[in-house]
Amino acid sequence: MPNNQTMYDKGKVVVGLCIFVILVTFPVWYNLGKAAPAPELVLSDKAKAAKECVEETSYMKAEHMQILDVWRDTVVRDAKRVYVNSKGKEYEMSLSNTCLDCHVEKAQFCDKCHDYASVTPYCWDCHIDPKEMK
Amino acid sequence: MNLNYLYSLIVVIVLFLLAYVGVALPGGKTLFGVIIPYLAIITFIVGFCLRVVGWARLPVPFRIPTTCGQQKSLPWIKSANIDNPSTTGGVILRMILEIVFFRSLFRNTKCELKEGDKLSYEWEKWLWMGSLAFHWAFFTVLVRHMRFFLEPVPACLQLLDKLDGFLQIALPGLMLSGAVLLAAVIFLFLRRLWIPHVRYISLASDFFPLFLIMGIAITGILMRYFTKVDIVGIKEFTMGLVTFNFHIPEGVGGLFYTHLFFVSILFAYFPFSKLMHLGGIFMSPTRNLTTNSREKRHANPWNYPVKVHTYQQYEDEFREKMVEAGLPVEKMPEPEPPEEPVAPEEPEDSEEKE
Amino acid sequence: MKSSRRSFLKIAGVSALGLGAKPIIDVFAASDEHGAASKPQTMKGKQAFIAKRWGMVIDTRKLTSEKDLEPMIEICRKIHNVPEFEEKRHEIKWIWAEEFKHTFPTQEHAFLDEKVEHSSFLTLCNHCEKPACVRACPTKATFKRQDGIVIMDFHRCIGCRFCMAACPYGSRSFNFRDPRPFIKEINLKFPTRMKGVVEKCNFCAERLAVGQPPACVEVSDGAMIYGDLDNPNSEIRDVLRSNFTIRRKPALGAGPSVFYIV
Amino acid sequence: MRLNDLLIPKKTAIIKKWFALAIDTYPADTAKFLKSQKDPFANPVGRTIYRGLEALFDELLKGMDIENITSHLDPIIRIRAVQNFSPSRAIRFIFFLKTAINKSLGKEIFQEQLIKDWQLFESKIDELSLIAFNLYTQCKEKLFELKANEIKNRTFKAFERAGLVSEIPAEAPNLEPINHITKEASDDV
Amino acid sequence: MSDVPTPEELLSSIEPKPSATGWMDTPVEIKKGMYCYASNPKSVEYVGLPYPRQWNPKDDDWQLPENWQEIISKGFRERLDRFRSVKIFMDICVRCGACADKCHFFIGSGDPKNMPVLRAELLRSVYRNDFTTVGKIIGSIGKNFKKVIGARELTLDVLKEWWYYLFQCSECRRCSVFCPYGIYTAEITIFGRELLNLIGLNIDWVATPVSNCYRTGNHLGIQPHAYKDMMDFFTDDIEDITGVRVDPSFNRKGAEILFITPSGDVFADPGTFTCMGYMMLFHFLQEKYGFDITWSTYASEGGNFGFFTSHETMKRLNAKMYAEAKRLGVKWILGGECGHMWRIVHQYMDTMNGPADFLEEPVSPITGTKFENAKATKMVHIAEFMADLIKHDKLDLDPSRNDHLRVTYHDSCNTSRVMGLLEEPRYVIENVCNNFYEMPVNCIREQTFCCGSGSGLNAGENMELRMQGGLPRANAVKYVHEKHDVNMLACICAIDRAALTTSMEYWVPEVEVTGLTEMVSNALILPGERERDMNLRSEELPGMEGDDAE
Repeated sequence: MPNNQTMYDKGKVVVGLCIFVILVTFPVWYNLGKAAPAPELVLSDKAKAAKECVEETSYMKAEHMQILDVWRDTVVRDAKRVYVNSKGKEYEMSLSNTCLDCHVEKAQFCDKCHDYASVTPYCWDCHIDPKEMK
Repeated sequence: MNLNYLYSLIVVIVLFLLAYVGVALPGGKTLFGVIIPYLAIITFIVGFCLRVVGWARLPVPFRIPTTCGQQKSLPWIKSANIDNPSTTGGVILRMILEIVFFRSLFRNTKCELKEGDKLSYEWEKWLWMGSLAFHWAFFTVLVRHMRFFLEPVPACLQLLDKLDGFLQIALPGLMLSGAVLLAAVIFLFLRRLWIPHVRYISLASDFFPLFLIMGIAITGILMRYFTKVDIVGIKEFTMGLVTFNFHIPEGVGGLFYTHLFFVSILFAYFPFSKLMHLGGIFMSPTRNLTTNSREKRHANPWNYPVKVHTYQQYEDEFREKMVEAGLPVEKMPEPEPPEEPVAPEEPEDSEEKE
Repeated sequence: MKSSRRSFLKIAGVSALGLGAKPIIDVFAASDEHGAASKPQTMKGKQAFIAKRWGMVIDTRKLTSEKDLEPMIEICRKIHNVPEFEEKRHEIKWIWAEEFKHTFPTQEHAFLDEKVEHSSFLTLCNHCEKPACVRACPTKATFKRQDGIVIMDFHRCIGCRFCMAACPYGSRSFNFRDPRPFIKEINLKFPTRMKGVVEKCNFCAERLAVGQPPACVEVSDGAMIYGDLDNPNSEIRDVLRSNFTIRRKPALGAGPSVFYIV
Repeated sequence: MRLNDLLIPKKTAIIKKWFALAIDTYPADTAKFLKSQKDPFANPVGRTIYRGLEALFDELLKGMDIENITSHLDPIIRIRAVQNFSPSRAIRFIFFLKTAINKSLGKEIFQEQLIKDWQLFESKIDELSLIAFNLYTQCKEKLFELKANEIKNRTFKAFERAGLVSEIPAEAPNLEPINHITKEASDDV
Repeated sequence: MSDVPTPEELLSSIEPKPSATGWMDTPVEIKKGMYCYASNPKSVEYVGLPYPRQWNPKDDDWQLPENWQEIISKGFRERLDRFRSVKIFMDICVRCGACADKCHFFIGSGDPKNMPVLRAELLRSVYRNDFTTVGKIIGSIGKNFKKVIGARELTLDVLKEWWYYLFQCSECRRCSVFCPYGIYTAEITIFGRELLNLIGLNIDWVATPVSNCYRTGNHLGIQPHAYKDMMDFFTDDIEDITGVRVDPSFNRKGAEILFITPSGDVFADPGTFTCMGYMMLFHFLQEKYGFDITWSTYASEGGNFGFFTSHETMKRLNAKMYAEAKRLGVKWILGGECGHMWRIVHQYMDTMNGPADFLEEPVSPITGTKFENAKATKMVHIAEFMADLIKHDKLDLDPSRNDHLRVTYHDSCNTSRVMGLLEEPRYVIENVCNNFYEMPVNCIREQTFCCGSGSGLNAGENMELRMQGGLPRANAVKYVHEKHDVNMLACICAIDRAALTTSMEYWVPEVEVTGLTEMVSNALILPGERERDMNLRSEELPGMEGDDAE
């Protein structure tokens, strides 16, 4: 009768399972000893002073890409360049000229979260971060 | 009519409500966000290993691989090294093709008689394509989610994201894998429903994982493209899970917890179900053994002696007849003692009849 | 919780309508519950120049030498971040100098005035009435605006170059290389393009929007006139009335909006 | 207006219907497979029946060549004879042609001037069923024959050839003895 | 009109329409012509298998031992602990349905329970109920939930269903080729039959050959002298046909090679002609090259019906082969044309009854070819052996003698899907005849269809079942018969030769069945033979009969 303690093909099975466990628990080892808190945004003075972006902060957090997307479509396709927000305030719809005017530090503002969440928007393939150009 | 899918659908809906309502209760977020995921992943890892070890403890008494091509025999006959692997290398290749590309399903062909009797072969590809799309998409989605669990995010994951989102349509950029996953899982479900003989063999436990994965895909897609969630908050939360530094994010809704709960259920359910085919395919004795059974002895650990009819017994029974027929024997029959005329009588009888 | 549940119901509705629907705009358009008093709106700037059909007249009599063309080309290059490549085949052209025989191939003949034959002409996108490039574009990255400007949405361009094949004037260029390192001085207010994208003259749409004439017109010292072709009282219509003008390859029927006084 | 003029344009529809009805005599979960799988080697039952019905319908339109009918009917009956149907169920599919025609043509065939044609056609179908009945019986007989002969063929025949089963020879044993029991016996004599 | 029942309704009054219920709710109906007779108690008793008794599958009472459930349950557990294959195949099937339409019994019968996946589910459902945690938990909650997870108790009805359908599987493993996990339904069938064997539920066509083989060495129970007689008769026949007298030797000690073939070749037409073929081939080789081979009456059965009832019985029967080789002191063993004999030789023999260290690595004494692929088992297939001879041009062949044959080749399930012996027989056929036509590609090689009668199912009483199972194969033969006028079906399996003969007689009567070696020997020019005007079947050779007149 087969012995319940024996394991056949032990080497292969153990190696296979080790690989499996390491893969599954990989994040634990990878991050071992590192705390990874969410990045803290540094707001420029101008931004701080403005208190609020073109829309509410919570909305901007989730939907800024949507706004930018709508902006670019409206600007390019409809030739409309002015955004009137829900409170009736007007803004020029421009990433370079409006957003970056306040959030002067792309690295401090955009990249921090994007890097953290591993999002790589391709805005900067064409649009220019003034800081970067210096 | 096979209604098994209804049972599974109901279970998944109940699970959904459970999580969706549950997180609103006090302590719900900790329960669904921390405790259940931990329990699930522990169940998954421990359960998976136990199952595999359980299989490994069982002997493979015989070498019974299925041969799907020419054997290795005479040197001038080309052998099928992958479909009939006589070497370990061949077996590894066979397994890779099987695991990564589902070679056996790929083999499906059907032929049709066209215009009278012209034979044409068609490759029956739907099941193969559907399952391949499903598994690869699921795998990609899983790997992509590593961005929530790794900090800094390795470059290879960013590359994968880029490849996956190469269409650059919609915003946030459409990830192909997610769409393919949902499409494939729906295909696999409809297939079970529509093809009568597949419906006939389908159990509730075949539908359950499909619905669950459908739920995971749908909640994920909703979160990414529609309701939007605070990704940074979620990453902080998931990073907390892997660094044991818990952090319940603010303002993350029930949808996220439902997603997480579904995934937890899937992980926890995994080791107890047919999903173990993930581990089992590596262990399948008809695929992972070399076919050189005649060349190399395979040992059976429980091989035990059995009663056999020995040549001695055989000769003892038939000796006279063998001698008579001129067949060689080990021991010539002893001259018949006169008081036992039974045996020689028979031939005499027959002679008399003649 | 409350708001997320509400948004979930909304989402459920949206997804029931079909995941393929233009979800982004829809969500945006319906985003009233985000604590907003009224729906956000978009509009044209108050100073924006508006026309029904923008057009341009180039008075070649005033642009006699190659040197005369340079300011226009240079200013365009500068404000639009047009790169300069050494290799001819990589060249990006928005507004450029062209020989007579290439500018007006149908007008060419053996007895042409030598002066004309060897002088250069200012060429740019014709912002055609019936632009072939727009029809060729599979993603609608190139389109004709309501004001007649044929413009590109660089975000959408997939680099298939069908438009280049379609354009009879060679007004379009493809970025075979990343253009950024080849831009002498970057204008921060205007985006660059990326590798794999087609580009061309946009009639200075970004300037018109803020009430400025196209840059080339501004520096042309009166050699270039622009205006609304649809408005009979406009300056450009005056000029067209009082001068004999020709257009490039009129027989093709594309209907260029750029006219030349020869 | 002849019946054939009505039947010919509807041929495909009638055959499809007929085929569907015939196949529905199989378990529901199998029927779909038999109907949809077009590979004649992966689905000999479905394909054979379909091709057979097609050919039979053509024959009925033409006339009644018994030989042709038999040759087209035989493959179908041969299959159904081994498939554990009761004889009635095995053959009943023939009559489904009436249903199929009714369903495809509806009232049109009850036109007065067609009644004769239709009666004739119906009797052709009846004829067909009788041929099927013959074939079915032949197949069953064949099966029994196979059963009975198999043992004989595979063993007794060989033994018989070897003379190991002694049957009284029909001819006088003037041939050379071919097995050694008789050989020995003849030696003794 | 509407009151008149439709023909379909009328029909269902004679016989109800097949039910549309789920498989668990469809009770088994044991139909005549689909099952084999229960085993003769004497046969069961002779080999010491459990619970010999007279019983009838048609009866309600199968005379089971009182604690049969316990026996099966224990047996199940034991086997789950012994065979990783069984456990894994119980656990990982995802019911994708890829196997469903690959089974010749499903294709031919249309019975959904003949889908391989469902055949396995018959056992799996009980496995889930009795041997998995989930099944036990769900089962304790309520009976109704069981069905949802596909679990059920082992009741008498379930047992009958097992018996009925496990003996409707010919263990051909065509399904296993298409299964993404290689689930081997044959293994499950073998396992299930072992369980049935534990409570004496054997079929006679397995049990009686087993006891016959055990006692006399062949499945018909022919005693050694009669065996010799048969061979003597063949010798005479060969002399009649060729004018050459061959002289096979039996049980001869000191011979170089032992030859073992299925006893069907010695006793059953048309295998007998293949047997004559072997004798002529060996005679030819002996005359020309001094080939030294012996037959054995003790190990006179290559086929092994034990395999169709349990691993243990298989081992007991198989043991004779090595034992005889050892006793006679031969160097290696040559094996004849047989299917499951080769499955056992290839996959089981060395493991069960080896190591055969008393034998030498097989080397062809004529060509010097080392059969490296048979290094451990020391047994060579005759097709490999002949292919090697032909390749080295050692046989004098006149393929034109087979010109009246238009041949197609049936790959036997076992040699193709267990060994991968695909090219050797084709090479041989192409060298001994001039008209060879393949059947369509999804019916040959590893995708070959079973004859429909393998694994002990070639009894007479289940003729309908056999014809159903044989339909897919016959259908492909019919295709080449109609297209290429094929009139001969070659194969290398004794069960094929017997079963396909019957199957052809029913489905494609114009096609006959032959063994490979029969064709070889028909083409083989023996030293000193007279002009041949007959083939081994004593049929006149077309085109050769005129020779006499000249």
